[in-house]
Amino acid sequence: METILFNLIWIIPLLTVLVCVPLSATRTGILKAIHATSATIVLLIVCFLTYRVYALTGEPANELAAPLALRFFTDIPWLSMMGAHYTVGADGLNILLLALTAFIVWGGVLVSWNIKGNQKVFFALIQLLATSVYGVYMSFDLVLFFVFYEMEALCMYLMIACYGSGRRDYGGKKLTLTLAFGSSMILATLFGLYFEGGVNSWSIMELSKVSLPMEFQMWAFPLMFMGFAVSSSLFPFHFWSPDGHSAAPTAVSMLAAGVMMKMGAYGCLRVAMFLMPEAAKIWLPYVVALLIFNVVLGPFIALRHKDLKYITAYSSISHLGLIFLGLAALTPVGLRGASLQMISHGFLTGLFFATIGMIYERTHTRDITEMGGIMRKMPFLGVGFVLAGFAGLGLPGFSGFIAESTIFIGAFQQDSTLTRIVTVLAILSITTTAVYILQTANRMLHGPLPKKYEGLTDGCFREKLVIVVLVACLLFIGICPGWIADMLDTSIAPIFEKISAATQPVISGIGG
Amino acid sequence: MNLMNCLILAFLLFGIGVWGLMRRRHLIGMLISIELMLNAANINFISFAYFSAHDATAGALFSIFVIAVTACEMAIALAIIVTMYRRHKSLDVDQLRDLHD
Amino acid sequence: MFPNLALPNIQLPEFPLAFPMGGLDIAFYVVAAVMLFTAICTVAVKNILQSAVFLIFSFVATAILYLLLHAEFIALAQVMVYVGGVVIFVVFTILLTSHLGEDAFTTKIPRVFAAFVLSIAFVFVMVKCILPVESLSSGAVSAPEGYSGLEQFALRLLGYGQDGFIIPFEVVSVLLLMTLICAITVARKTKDEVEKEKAVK
Amino acid sequence: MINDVTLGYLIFLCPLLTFVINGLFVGNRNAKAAAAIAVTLNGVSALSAILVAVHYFCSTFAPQKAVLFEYTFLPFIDDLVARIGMLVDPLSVMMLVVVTFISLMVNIYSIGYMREDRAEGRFFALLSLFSFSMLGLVVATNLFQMFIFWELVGVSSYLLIGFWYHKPSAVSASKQAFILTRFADSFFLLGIVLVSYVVGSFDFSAINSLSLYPFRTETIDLGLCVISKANALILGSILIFTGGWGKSAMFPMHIWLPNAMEGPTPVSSIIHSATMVVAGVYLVARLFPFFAVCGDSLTIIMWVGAFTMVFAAVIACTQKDIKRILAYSTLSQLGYMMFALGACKIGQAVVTTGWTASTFHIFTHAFFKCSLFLIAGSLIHQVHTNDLDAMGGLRKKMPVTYVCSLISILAISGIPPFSGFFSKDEIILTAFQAHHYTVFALALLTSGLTTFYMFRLFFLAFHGEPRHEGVKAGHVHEDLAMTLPIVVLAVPALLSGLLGKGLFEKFFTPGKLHAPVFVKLPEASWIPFAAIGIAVLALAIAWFFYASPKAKIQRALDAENRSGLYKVVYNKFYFDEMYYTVVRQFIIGGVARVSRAFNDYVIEGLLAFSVWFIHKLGDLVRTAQAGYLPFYLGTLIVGVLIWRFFGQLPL
Repeated sequence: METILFNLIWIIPLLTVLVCVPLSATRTGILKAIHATSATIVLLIVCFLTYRVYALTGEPANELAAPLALRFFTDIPWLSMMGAHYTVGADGLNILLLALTAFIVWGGVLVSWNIKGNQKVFFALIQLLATSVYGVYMSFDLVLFFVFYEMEALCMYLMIACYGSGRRDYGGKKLTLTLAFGSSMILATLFGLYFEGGVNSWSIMELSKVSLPMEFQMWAFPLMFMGFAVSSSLFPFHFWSPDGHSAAPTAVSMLAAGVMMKMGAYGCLRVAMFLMPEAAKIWLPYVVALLIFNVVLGPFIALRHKDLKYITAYSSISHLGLIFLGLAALTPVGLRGASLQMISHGFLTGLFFATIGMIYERTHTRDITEMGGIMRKMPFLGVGFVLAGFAGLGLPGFSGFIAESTIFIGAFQQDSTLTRIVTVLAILSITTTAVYILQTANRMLHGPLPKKYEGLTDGCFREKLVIVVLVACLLFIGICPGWIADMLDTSIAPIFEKISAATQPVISGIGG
Repeated sequence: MNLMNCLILAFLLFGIGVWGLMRRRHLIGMLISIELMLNAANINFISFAYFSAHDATAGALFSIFVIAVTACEMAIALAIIVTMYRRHKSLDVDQLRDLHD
Repeated sequence: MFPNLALPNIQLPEFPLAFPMGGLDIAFYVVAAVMLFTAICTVAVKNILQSAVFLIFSFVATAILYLLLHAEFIALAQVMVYVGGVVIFVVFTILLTSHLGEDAFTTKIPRVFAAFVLSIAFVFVMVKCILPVESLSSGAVSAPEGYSGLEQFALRLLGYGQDGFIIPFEVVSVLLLMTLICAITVARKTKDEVEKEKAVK
Repeated sequence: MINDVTLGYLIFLCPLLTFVINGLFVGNRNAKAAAAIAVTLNGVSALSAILVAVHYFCSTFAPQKAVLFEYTFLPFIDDLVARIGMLVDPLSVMMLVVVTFISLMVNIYSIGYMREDRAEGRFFALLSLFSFSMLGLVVATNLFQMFIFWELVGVSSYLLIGFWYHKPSAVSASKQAFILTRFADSFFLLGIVLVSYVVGSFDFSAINSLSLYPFRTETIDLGLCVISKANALILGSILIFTGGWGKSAMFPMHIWLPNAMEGPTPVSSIIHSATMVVAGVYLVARLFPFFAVCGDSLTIIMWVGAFTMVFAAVIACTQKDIKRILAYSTLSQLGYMMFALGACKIGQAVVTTGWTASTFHIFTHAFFKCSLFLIAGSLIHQVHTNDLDAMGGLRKKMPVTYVCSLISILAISGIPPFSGFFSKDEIILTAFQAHHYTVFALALLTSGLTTFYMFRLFFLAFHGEPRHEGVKAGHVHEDLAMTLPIVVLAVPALLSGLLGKGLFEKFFTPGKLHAPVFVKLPEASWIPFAAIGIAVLALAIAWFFYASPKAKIQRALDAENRSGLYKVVYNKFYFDEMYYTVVRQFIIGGVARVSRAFNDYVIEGLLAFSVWFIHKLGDLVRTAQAGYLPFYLGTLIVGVLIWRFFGQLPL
C-alpha cells in the first residue's frame, strides 16, 4: 500500500497534466483548482510517507536494496536490452528531499495564481517539472535518474522563456545550456560506470558492490562531480543561476533554487561519492578550493547587487557552497550537515523567492533602491521576507543555523590544510551574509515610504498560507533537529561506510 | 591501343574536369567541367565494352543512356542558371553562396 | 669518411602502355593528345565562350576515339547530342547572360594552384591504382564485330526479354519529357518578374 | 508540584509565551491586553526567579552547580552533543533574578512610555523575546546553547533598536548593532568550533575543568600554521572572548552601543542593564576557569576593558545627548567589569577576587543603570528631546524622579553607602592587589570622571532655570506607570551593595581553578578612601561648573566655540566616521566591488569567450556546409586520397 502511494508521488502530477488536457485554457478557475488539489494530495502523501520512514527507522529494510536501507522499494525491469530497471525507493535522505519538493511545488502552484500568459500550459509545466524532480529523488537506477534529470532542465527552459521577466530568453538559454553541459559530463561517466561496472546493471546498489578500477575513478569522479555541481552552481559554473533566477517566474525560481539546485548536490553524494569513494577521497580536498568563491566571495557580490533576485541568487550560491563544504569534509557530521543544508536551504530559498515574487507582483520592480518603507503597507510579506533573511543568515531557531553549524563542526573534523582554511573563512563570512541580508531588508522594508506605494495591499490568504507553511517548516527543523538528524544519519551511514572503507585514511578522530 | 591507354586517358580527362570544377567561379564554366567528367566516364564505358566486356552491346548502350541523361541534366541546369541570373543578376558561385544565407 | 649510402634497389615497373606500333596506335595517341589539349584549353581559358568552343573540339575528338573503338553509332550520337545540342545550348545560355563580363570571374592564383595540385594527385593515385593490373594491358579485343551497330542496339533497346532494355528506354523517354517541362517551368518568367519588368519600363 | 524544576521552566517559558501570544495573536489588536499579558507573565517569571534564588541561596547546596533540566538538541559525534538545559549556580541564579526583575520593571515602564505608539503589542512581544533569549543565555549548560541564545539576543536587540523602522537613523543603528556583534560572533563561532574540536565537548563542565598539559604535545593544522593544541586552545579562548568583545561593545567595536540609543528608551534600558551588553562579561565570567588556564587571553581582556573604561568616560564628559552620556557610562562600567576579570592574573597565578568583584558589579550596575535610563526616558517623554539644551529646572516638576535619579547617580559614582561603591571599590582593589598599577590608576581616574559626567548630567537636567517652553509652562507631570519602576529600582540601587556584599563574598567563586591560586595579596585598606576622595572632588568640580551660582550654563552647553581637543572628544574621536569609511569604502566599495568585478568580468568574460569560441568553431564548420561546390569536391578528393593512403580502400 505504502509502496503504491510512494510510486504515486511522481505519477499524480503526470496524471493531473493528462486530466487537464481536454479542459479549455480559458477555464482557469477549474484548472487551478485541479492543480492545487493535486499538489496538496502529493504533499499529504509525502508527509505521511516521511512519517512512515521516520517510524520505520532501525527496522530491517528490503534485502534487495542492500547496502542501502530503502523503504517502499520497487524494482521492475524496464529497458531489458540495456539492463535498465525502474528502481525506486526511499531512505531518510531522499524522502526528506521529496517532502521539501512537495512543499515547494505546493507553494509554487499557489504563488503563481495570477501568472500572465497561458495558465493551462504553465501549470502543466509545473507539474511536469515536479514529476521530474520527484523522479530524480526517487530513482535508484541511473538511467531512470538521468531521464528525469534531463526532463527537468527542458521544462525549466520552457517556463523561463515563455513566462519569465526581464532577459528571459537569455536567462533561460544560459540556464539550460549550462545544465546541459553538466548533463553531458554526467552522461559520459554514466556510460563509463555501466561498462566498467560490468554487471549489466545501472542500479546504484548493484554498482556500489563493484569496486571500480582506480584509473577509471580518477577521471570519472571529477567529471561526474563537476557535472552534478553545475546544477548546484559550484564555482566556476555558478554563472547560470543569477541570470536564470532573475528571468524566471516566481514559481520557477522557487523550484529552481529550492529543489533543482539540490539535485546536483544530491547526485554528488548519492552517485559520485557513493560509487567512487576512493577518487572522492583524493579529489574532494582540492574541490574545497573552489568554495572560496562560493562561500566567501558570493556574499560580497550579493552586497553589490540591487536586484532582489540577484541578491537571493548569490545568497543561494554561497549557501550551496556550504553544502559542498559539508560533502568535501568527508566526515559523517559533514555529510549530515550537507544534507541538512540541502533541505533547510530549500525551504529558506523557497520562502525568499515566494516573498520576492509577491512583493514584485505589487511593486512591479525588484530594485531595492526604488523601494522603501513597504513594511508599513505589507507587514505580513515584510515579516515573511525578514524571517527568510534571518533563516538565511543562520539565526538559531531556524533550520539554517542547524545546517550551517553542523557543516562547520563537520568540516573542522577534516584534518586537511585546505579544508581548514576554507572552513575558517566560511565561518568568518557569516558576517557578510548578515550585512547583505540586513542591507536588503532595510532598504526595501524600512525607512520612509515612497508616494507611489501608498496604495499597496498586504498578502491575501493564499499568499499568507504559503508563507506561514514555509516558515513553519523552517522553524520546525530549527527547533527540533534531532529527528531529522536521526533520519539522515541512518541513510548516510552506508555512504560513509563505503567512503571510510576506501583505501586511504583521511579522517582523523576528534580531539586527536 | 589497349584498355590501359583508354583508362588513363579517361582519368586524365576526368582530372581536367575536376580541376575545372574547382577553379571555376562561373556556374556555366562549372557545368562545362562536369560535361568533361561525364565524357571521361563515357570513354570508360565504351573502352571496357570494346576490350573486355562479356556483353559488349550492353556497355555501349549504357553510354547512350548516359548521353541522354546528361542532356537532360544540362537542360535543367541551364534553365536554373537562367532563372538564377534573372533573380540575382549573377552567376558567381561565391556571391550566390553569400546570398543564400 | 662518408657513410656508404646504400641506394635502394628500385625496380621500375614494366611500362604497360602500348607503344605506337601500328597505325591504330598512332591514331589513338594523336586523338588522345588533341582531346587532352582541347580539354585543358576548355578549363584553362578565361573566356567562357572560348571554353565552350574548345569543348566542342574535345567532344569531336572523343567521337573520333569512339570510332577507333568501333562504336560508330555512339560517335554519331556524341556528335549529334553533345556538339549539336548541349554545347549549342550552353552557348546560347552564355550569350543570354553574356554581359556579366570576364573580370567578375577571375579566380585567385592559390585557388587555381590548389585545384590543380588536387586533381593531379587524384589522377596520379587513380592511375597508380590501375597500373599494376596486368590484364588491362593485354590489348586483346573481346567485342564482337558490330557490337555497337544499329541492329544490335535496336534489338537490345526495344527487346523485352531477359537482356532487353525496353524499360530503361521508356524511363529515359519519360525523363526527357519531364526535363522538357521542367526546363520550361523553371526558366519561365514568373508573374511578379513580368510585372516588375513592366514597372521598370 | 511546585519545585525548583517547575519554577525553572516557568522562568523560561513565561517570556516565551508572552512573545508567542503577543506576537502572533494579540499583537497590535489590543494594546492593553498585550501589556497586561506581558506584565503578568514577566511578573510570574520574576517571581519564580526570586523564589529559585531564595531557595538556592538558603539551601546548604548553595555554591555548587546543578543542572535542573537538560535535553539533547542535536548530537554530533561521541561526546560532542548540543544540549539545551538549565544550569544553576550562584552566577546564573543571580543573573536570572536580575534579568527577570529588570525585564518586569521595563515592561511596566513601557506601559506608560509606549502608550501612544501604534505597535505596542509588537513592542511587548519583542521585549519578552529579548529577556527570553538572555535567560536562555545565562542558564546555558554548554557553549552551543550559549551561542544559540547569544544570537537570539543579537537579533532581538536588532528588532528592538530598529523598532521605529520608519526612522532611517534607527534602522541604520539597528543594522550597525547587528552587523558589529555578528562580526564578533563569527569569531565566537570559530572559537567554539576550534575549542569543541580540541576538547571534544561543548559542555562548560568539560571546558572549565580543562588543563593544558595533555595538549602540549599534540599539534593541530589550522590551515596557515600548525600549532600545538595547547596554543590552539589559547587562540580559541581569545576567539571566544572576541564574541564577548563585540557583544559588550568593547573598544573598537563600541560604536554600535551609543548609536543604539535610537531605539525606544525602555529598550536602551534593558540592553544596558540586564540583557545584551552584560552577555559579553557574563561569557568571560562563565568560562573563567578556562580563561584562567589560557592565561594570556586574560591580559588581553584586561587591557581591552581598561582602555574602553577610560575612553568611554572621556567621551561621556562632553556629550549633550542624555542617552548617549548614559550609553558611554555603560561602556565605561563594562570596561570596569571586563578588566576586573582580566586583572585576576598575577604573573602565572590567577586570583578570584576580580571575578567576584566583576559579577558583583554586574549585579549592582544593572539596577542603577536601568533606573538611570528609565529616568532619562521620563525626562525625554516630558521635553520630547534627548538634548540637555532643552532640559534644566526639572527638579521641582518631577520631585520623585529627582530623588531617585540622585540615588542612582550617587550609586554609579561610587559614594557609600550606595550600591556602586561596594562593587567598584572591589574592582579597584583587585587591580591594586594584582599589581596592575597602571590599570589601577586608570580605574581611579575613571572613577572621578564617572562622578563628573554623571553629576554634569544631573545638574544640567534638574537644576538651573528651565530651558524648555513646555517645562516653563508647567506641562510636566509624573506618569504613574513610568515612575513606579523608577522608585522600585531605586531601592536596589541604594541597598543592593550593602546587602549583596556578604552574599557575593560567601558564594561567588568561579569554580575550581586549575591555575595556581595561592598568592599573598597586599593590604590596601586606604583604597576606598582614595576612591571616595576622588569622587567627592569630581562632584565638587561638576557642581562648580554646572550648578554653582557662578556657573555659565550656556557656555558649558556650547559645542561650537570649543578647542580642537574638545571637538575631537565631542565627535567621539571620529570612530563613527571611521566605521562608515571602512564599511562603505573598504568593504562595499573595495572587497565587494572587486569580487563583483571578478565575477562580472573574469568569469562572465571567460563564459563569453567560450561562447564566442564555439560560435567561431561553428562558423568554421558552417563554411564547409555552405553549398560551396569546389570545397565539397576538394574535400571529397582529399578524403579519397586519405582513404587510399591511410585506410583500406581496396584499390
